[in-house]
Amino acid sequence: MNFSPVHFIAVPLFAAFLIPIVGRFSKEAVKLIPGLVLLYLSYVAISLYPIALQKPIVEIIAGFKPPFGISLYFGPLAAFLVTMVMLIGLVIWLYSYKFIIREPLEKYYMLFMLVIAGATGIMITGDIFNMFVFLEITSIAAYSLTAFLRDKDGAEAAFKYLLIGSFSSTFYLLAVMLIYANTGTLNIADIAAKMQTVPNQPKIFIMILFLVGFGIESELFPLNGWAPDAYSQAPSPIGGVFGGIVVKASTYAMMRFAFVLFNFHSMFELILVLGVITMLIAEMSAMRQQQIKRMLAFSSIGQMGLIMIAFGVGTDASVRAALFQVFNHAVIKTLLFLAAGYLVFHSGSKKISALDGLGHNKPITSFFFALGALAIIGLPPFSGFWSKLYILTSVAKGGFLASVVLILFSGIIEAIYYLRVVGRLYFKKDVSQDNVRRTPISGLVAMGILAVVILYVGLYPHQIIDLIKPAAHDLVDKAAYIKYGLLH
Amino acid sequence: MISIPVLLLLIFAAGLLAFIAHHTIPVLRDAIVIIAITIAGYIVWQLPGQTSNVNFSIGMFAINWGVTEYSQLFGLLIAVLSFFALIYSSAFMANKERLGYFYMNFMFSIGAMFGIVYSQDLISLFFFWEIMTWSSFMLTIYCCEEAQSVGLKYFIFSAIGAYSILTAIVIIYSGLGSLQLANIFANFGTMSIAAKLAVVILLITGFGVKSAMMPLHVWAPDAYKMSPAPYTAIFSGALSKMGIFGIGLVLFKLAAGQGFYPYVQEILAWIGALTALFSTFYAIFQTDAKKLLAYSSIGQLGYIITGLAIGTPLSITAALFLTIMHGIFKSMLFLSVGAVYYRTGTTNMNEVSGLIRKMPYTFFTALFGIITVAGIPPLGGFAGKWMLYESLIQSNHYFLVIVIFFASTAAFLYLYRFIFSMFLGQEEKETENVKEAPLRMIVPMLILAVSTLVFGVFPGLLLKPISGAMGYLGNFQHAWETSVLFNNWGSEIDLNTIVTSIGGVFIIAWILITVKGYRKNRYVTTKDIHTSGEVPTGNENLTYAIDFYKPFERALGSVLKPSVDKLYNYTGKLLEDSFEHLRYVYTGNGQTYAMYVMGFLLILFLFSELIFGVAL
Amino acid sequence: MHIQDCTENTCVDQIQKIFHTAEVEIQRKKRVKVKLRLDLVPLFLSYARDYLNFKHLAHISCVDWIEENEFELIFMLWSYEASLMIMVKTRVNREKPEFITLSHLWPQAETYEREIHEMYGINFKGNERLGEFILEDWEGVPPMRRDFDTIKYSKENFYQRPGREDAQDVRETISKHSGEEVPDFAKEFSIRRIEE
Amino acid sequence: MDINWLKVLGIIITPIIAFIVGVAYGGIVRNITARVQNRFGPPVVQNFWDIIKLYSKKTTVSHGWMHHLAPVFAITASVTTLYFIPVLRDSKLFANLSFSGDLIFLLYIMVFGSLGMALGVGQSGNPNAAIGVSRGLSMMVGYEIPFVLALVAIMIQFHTTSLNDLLAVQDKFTNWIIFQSPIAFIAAILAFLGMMGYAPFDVVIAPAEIASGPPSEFGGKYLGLMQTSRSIFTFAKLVLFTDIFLGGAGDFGTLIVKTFLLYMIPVLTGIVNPRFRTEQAIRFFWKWPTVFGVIAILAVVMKG
Amino acid sequence: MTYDKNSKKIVDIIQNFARKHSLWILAYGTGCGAIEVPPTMTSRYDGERFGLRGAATPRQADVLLITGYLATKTLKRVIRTYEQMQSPKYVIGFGSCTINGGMYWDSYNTIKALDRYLPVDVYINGCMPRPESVISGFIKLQQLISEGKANGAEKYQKNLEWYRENQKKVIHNWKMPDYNW
Repeated sequence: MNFSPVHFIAVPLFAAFLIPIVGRFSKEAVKLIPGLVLLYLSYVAISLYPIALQKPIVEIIAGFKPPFGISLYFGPLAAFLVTMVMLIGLVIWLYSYKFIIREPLEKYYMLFMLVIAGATGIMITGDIFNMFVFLEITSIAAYSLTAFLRDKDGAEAAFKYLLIGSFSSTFYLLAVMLIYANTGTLNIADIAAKMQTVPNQPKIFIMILFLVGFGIESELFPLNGWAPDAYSQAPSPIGGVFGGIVVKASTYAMMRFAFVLFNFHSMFELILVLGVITMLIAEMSAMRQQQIKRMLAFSSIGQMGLIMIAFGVGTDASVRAALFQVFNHAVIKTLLFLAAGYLVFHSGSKKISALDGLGHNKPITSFFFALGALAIIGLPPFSGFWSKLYILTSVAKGGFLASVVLILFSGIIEAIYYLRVVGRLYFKKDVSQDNVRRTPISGLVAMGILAVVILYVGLYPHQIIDLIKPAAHDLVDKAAYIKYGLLH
Repeated sequence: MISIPVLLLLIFAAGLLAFIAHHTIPVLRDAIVIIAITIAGYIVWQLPGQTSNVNFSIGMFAINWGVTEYSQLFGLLIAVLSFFALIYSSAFMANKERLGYFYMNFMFSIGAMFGIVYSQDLISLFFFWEIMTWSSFMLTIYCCEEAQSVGLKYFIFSAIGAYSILTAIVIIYSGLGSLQLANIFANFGTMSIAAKLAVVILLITGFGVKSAMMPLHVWAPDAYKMSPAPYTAIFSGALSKMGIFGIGLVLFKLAAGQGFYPYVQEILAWIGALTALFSTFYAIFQTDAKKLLAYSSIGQLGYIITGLAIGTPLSITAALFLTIMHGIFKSMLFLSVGAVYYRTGTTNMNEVSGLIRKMPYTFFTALFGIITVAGIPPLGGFAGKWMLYESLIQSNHYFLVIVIFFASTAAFLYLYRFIFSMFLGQEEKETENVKEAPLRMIVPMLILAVSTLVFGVFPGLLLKPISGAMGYLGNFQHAWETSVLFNNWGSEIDLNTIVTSIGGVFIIAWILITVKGYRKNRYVTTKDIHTSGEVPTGNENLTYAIDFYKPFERALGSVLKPSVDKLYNYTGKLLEDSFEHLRYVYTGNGQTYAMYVMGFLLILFLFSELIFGVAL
Repeated sequence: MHIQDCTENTCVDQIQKIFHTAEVEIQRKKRVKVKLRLDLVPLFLSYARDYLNFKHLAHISCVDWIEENEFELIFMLWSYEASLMIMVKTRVNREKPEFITLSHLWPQAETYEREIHEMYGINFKGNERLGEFILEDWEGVPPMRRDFDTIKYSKENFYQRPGREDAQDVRETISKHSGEEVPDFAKEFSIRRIEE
Repeated sequence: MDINWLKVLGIIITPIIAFIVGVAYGGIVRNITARVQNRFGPPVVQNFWDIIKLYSKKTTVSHGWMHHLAPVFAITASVTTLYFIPVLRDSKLFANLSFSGDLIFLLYIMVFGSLGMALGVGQSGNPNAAIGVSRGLSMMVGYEIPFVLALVAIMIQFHTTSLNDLLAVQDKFTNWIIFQSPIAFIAAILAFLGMMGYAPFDVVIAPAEIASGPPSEFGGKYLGLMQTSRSIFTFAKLVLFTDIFLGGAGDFGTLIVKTFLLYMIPVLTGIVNPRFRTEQAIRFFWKWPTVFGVIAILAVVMKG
Repeated sequence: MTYDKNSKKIVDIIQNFARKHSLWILAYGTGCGAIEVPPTMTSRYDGERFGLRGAATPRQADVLLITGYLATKTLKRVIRTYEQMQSPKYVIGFGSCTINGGMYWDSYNTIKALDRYLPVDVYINGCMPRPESVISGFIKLQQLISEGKANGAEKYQKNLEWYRENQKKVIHNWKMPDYNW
């Protein structure tokens, strides 16, 4: 069978379109369709992966060859990220299957499909304007998902998200306009080739716009004001969607542009500094949070800071480490959000103090949360350990010893607040009265898959490293990107 | 071929199996762990016969496991102590809950310790180090709700330690590009002086946390107190030795021969001595037996660190000898406290007294334990102490030897208090029905107790592997015979003669005092004492246990007032409060956030020349 | 209203001004005697302590007036400033001897009260430590009451070594030996003894 | 295996001699005390009668096996200490086991008895006894410091830890260590005051407050054995000090003279002094004696 | 003159000689006699010449010195103390109060004849006896010991029932451990 990267965009878009219609007839079908779609796409991703590893697949839409038409670029990096997105998506769908019981179901799944479509679109598109479209799709779907619970807080959070997000879109669009004005093309590879000729001043201008635009989405301080609210007010699986998919997509975009279009030394340094600041402030803020999901949100921001540091070092090894951390963070944070979702559900409150003793009552869910916590702190034998180790070694090799110390310092803070929660789960008297409701099997299976991935990667990190190596190379190697992107 | 991977796999699998077994077939649980540790003991025993290392790579790091004589010494200690502790815990933990959790973490930490000692590269060492940290953390918080904050403190300090090690590792990696121990040891000198110093300091800090070196010790007393007794034995007996293991490697394999080595030695020796001194002082005024022993443990580790830091062959022999002995006697003591806890439900020394008649074997173990700790001949502690003093004096550390001796003498105080308050004194009404601990707890304790006597008479049994380990550390050699020890000035002590004469006189006196007037001895209760004619009633306890060393406390005056612990707590609180202020950067107001975005944009534009080198 | 340097007279005036029923009398220099109704005593004592500056409770004692079927309680207060002692006397019914404790005013009162309770059987309400004090395992009439016959008790309980019959009253024996004259009031006492 | 009969003989008679001398010293001390207090005092052999009487008590009260063993510990420590001290210099008979141990060993074996005693005392359950032990152990920490300082000073000065070597160094009158390092001797002799337990450092057994402290539950043969051990131990300590500082003794006459003179220092101090409280005693030891000890070490180090 | 029939005579003589010359006193300081003991022991009269010496606890003591009247409450403690002593042990009664009650003949809480309750080996009369007579009392006791007649402890043990009966008559609330030599 002949698959094409187009499926990644087309199928979920189509599904999103289909879901409201099917919803008229059958609620079960609405629940099933996203699963089928994601399964299919996972299959596609896995079967395309070996091909992409050999040579990036460039798919041309509507018959115009690049740089004139819209093209999709499915290289090793895209393959890696898309596979990851599909995995996360699948797990979240499985989890949502029983978790999301509030109407309108079809809207939830429609928006979910849109996020998947948008995020994968960002990751595989080769066209800068096309990326804007996908960015908008993702963002708008994300706004709506934030407000899905339709309560006051959700609406407020969604509004904030919308407000800040619109800045992002505006700046991005501005940057696209400037690029087009300066280079006359919208194909990324083509731009990359022509960017040499652009004078420094507009180049910097564009770069700043990009940085701010994507910085907002990838939660860089001080652009990440939207994140804590959005994470904590959206339904729990959506927290996973944000942390594992949306943010990762814009991080990808930012990094792609940084490496392919600009490649300024000073830009990487700026990213590194911003990453350090983001990480520190987020971890410190997480320390005394009262709500578990808000705490996770800050932790998520902190992790993004860590990833940014690794990207900011800009060496091959550090990019590898960053991608590893991207993967680990997506998996672990999703697991944490999913587990937290049921913990909040069972305790009936978003407060951390309400979680006392839940470990006795809901042992498996709590266990998954604890596992996720240990993994994200970076303890062996979980996956988080290796990526943190890689980041540290690569950062140190890059010569940023101060950053190493700061990363470790924030690691200690992280350990403290996670262990406090875990301690509450297991070592306090059980206060909850919830003995009837159980975590459904689908939720447990979803978390179980992630836990197994964490453990597996923790014990056999080299397998994932083998995948990351070409992906990192794909990101760093500008010449190859131009070569393949322009179909030379 | 049975070798290290099998060993590790066996232990970790046993941990998992025990966890599963606890939830399915609880009967198998104890059997699994004990069988596993027995087999592991055998594997460890025959490991030196295998010369080839295990090599493979994870990701971009090459992993290398192998046996050295140095690691074999620690490996055997771990195996033996774990074996006894697990047998003990099969009785001690019998009716506790969450045993799957307990045994899993127990086995994991044992496995991690094996991993540490057999690692020949820093990555796997750190990997196992972290596993050891969290599994021991899990057991620290196992008991109860109060253990929460204790566990957190332990974890924070462990994290600080682990991250110092990690920092050192990345510095080494960035400097040498290899993390194989052999490579590092060979090429360490080629790094820059600053990097070398940083690595040594960071590694010593990291390892020092686990070996409770002052001022990084504050986690230890509470953590030891909170963990269940069989694990406390391992915690203090074996786990803290991992720090010693690391410090030994750092000192003799990395720092030795560098320009700053003498300074490091001197500072570390003094840190060790002061650790010993102050922890002894703190131990004297504890009311909880486990905390007392914990401080004692810190002090003993201080001696060991001093011994290592001095770095003469005799002092290293002393340090390694004490390492093994400390593993044995501190496990014994913690196990005997555990036995008391098992029967009476408390470790508070003011609450129990007069257990000697109820629990004679436990008392016997504790007695041997304290005599060994005190370093009184003829038991094993003496040989170690003797070598330590001799080496200190003969390497011109006169004031160090005074400090160490001071600590060692003051140790009698807490040791006596420990055994007096729990086992001696008047019998309590509440402990009337207390029985001796079950056989499975007694036997390991007694075997360990007898072993102290054996090693006291024949220290050569231990000195053989130790001299092998010293050969690995740097070709140190010191002459010894099976029961004769020599110092550098030509003096010797003949332990065989010493023990014979002590034993002979003791037995003759014993026979004399027992045979004469045998029939006229009247055994009376502890209530029948001279109290100016007053008769104590049954529920009155006259044992003098509270504020036992008040005069000594008064004599010390304000020496003990300043507390590192308080300083840490204060710093921690200060930091957390400042974080609290910081988190209001996130005001929750959309307009503020928008302003942040615009402000950030503006800054980038305005200062673009500064940041990017191009003015806009 | 502190009286810093009150003399006997000003003190008497002061007391009489406030306690009209009190019989106040200057016994001798530095010594004032106050007779009071039982229910006024606590009030008076706290007044004396707080306003007249009699800070020190020197003693509490008791007299058995068996003929009047009453116990007399005597409180001795001392003022350091005035170096003056007040003796407060009051009567308690012998059938149901009860008074309230003064230990809230002076903690040392507790001890005196315990003793009086043990020796006379007066119950001080509010004193929690009443109970066995000096005597051990005492049963029966409190020994300091005049209706308790100590000779009889001694004879019944303690072995009397023979050979002391002649010397039960030392004075009499001495007078017999030396021909000393015994006064009448003393004779009366000793005769009563011998008759018994 | 051939048995060194000379050694066996030494091992048998040394404690006996020590016992006789020690007990006699005890009697003499009581006499001297009486003289100082303007009394006649008991006969010199009084302490023998006391010990015989204690042994001939018809009953003993034991609080348990640790209580039973306590005097055994004590006598083991004192006799063993004696064995490892060369009683006479260059005497094969009285060298005993002194070649198998050294000063550091002696420091530790001397504690053995105290610890054993303390354990037995503990089992009696008498609070007075426990208070005594608490005081005794605290005091021990006090006086061990100057003592060890002095010993370390001597050890580093003569590069040996063996008593026999120290004896060999002091081959003539002017080479006595008391003359070679007098400051160390001062420190050691001040510590010696505490060791002997005479006033002002007799708070441990303070009979008027804590009913003789540690031995308050011991009577009869237990007390007798303890007195025996105390006598032997006193002698052992005196010989030790003589060996270290006063050049040992070649014959018993010299030994008696030297030890007796040495013994008079704590005794005469004790007769005319009141009692220190525990913390005062500890502070005393940590003040001047320690300073002297440190000076002694510094002097040695300076000298090279 | 022997009271341990199994032992040999010569040993007995030595033992009695030692016992005689080593009398450790437990001075139970009741009544006014307590003040007579210090002069006996100190420079003026120097009791130590005779081997007298203070003992701190009953476990170590040989002689129990009752120095005056005994209230019933005190008697209980004295009996307890006596029973804690280890035989051979001796009791010396001091002053007329212990003999016949003395000036406390009509007291409601003072016993009048000590030997009804404890086996007294030697009485020293006087109110109070001066140190000279105290010393003469001790010399008498030494005589008795060397003759083997100071066997109060044996008497007590043999006639324990009679003593107990008397003791219980004055001490109503008898809550004491059994006699254990």
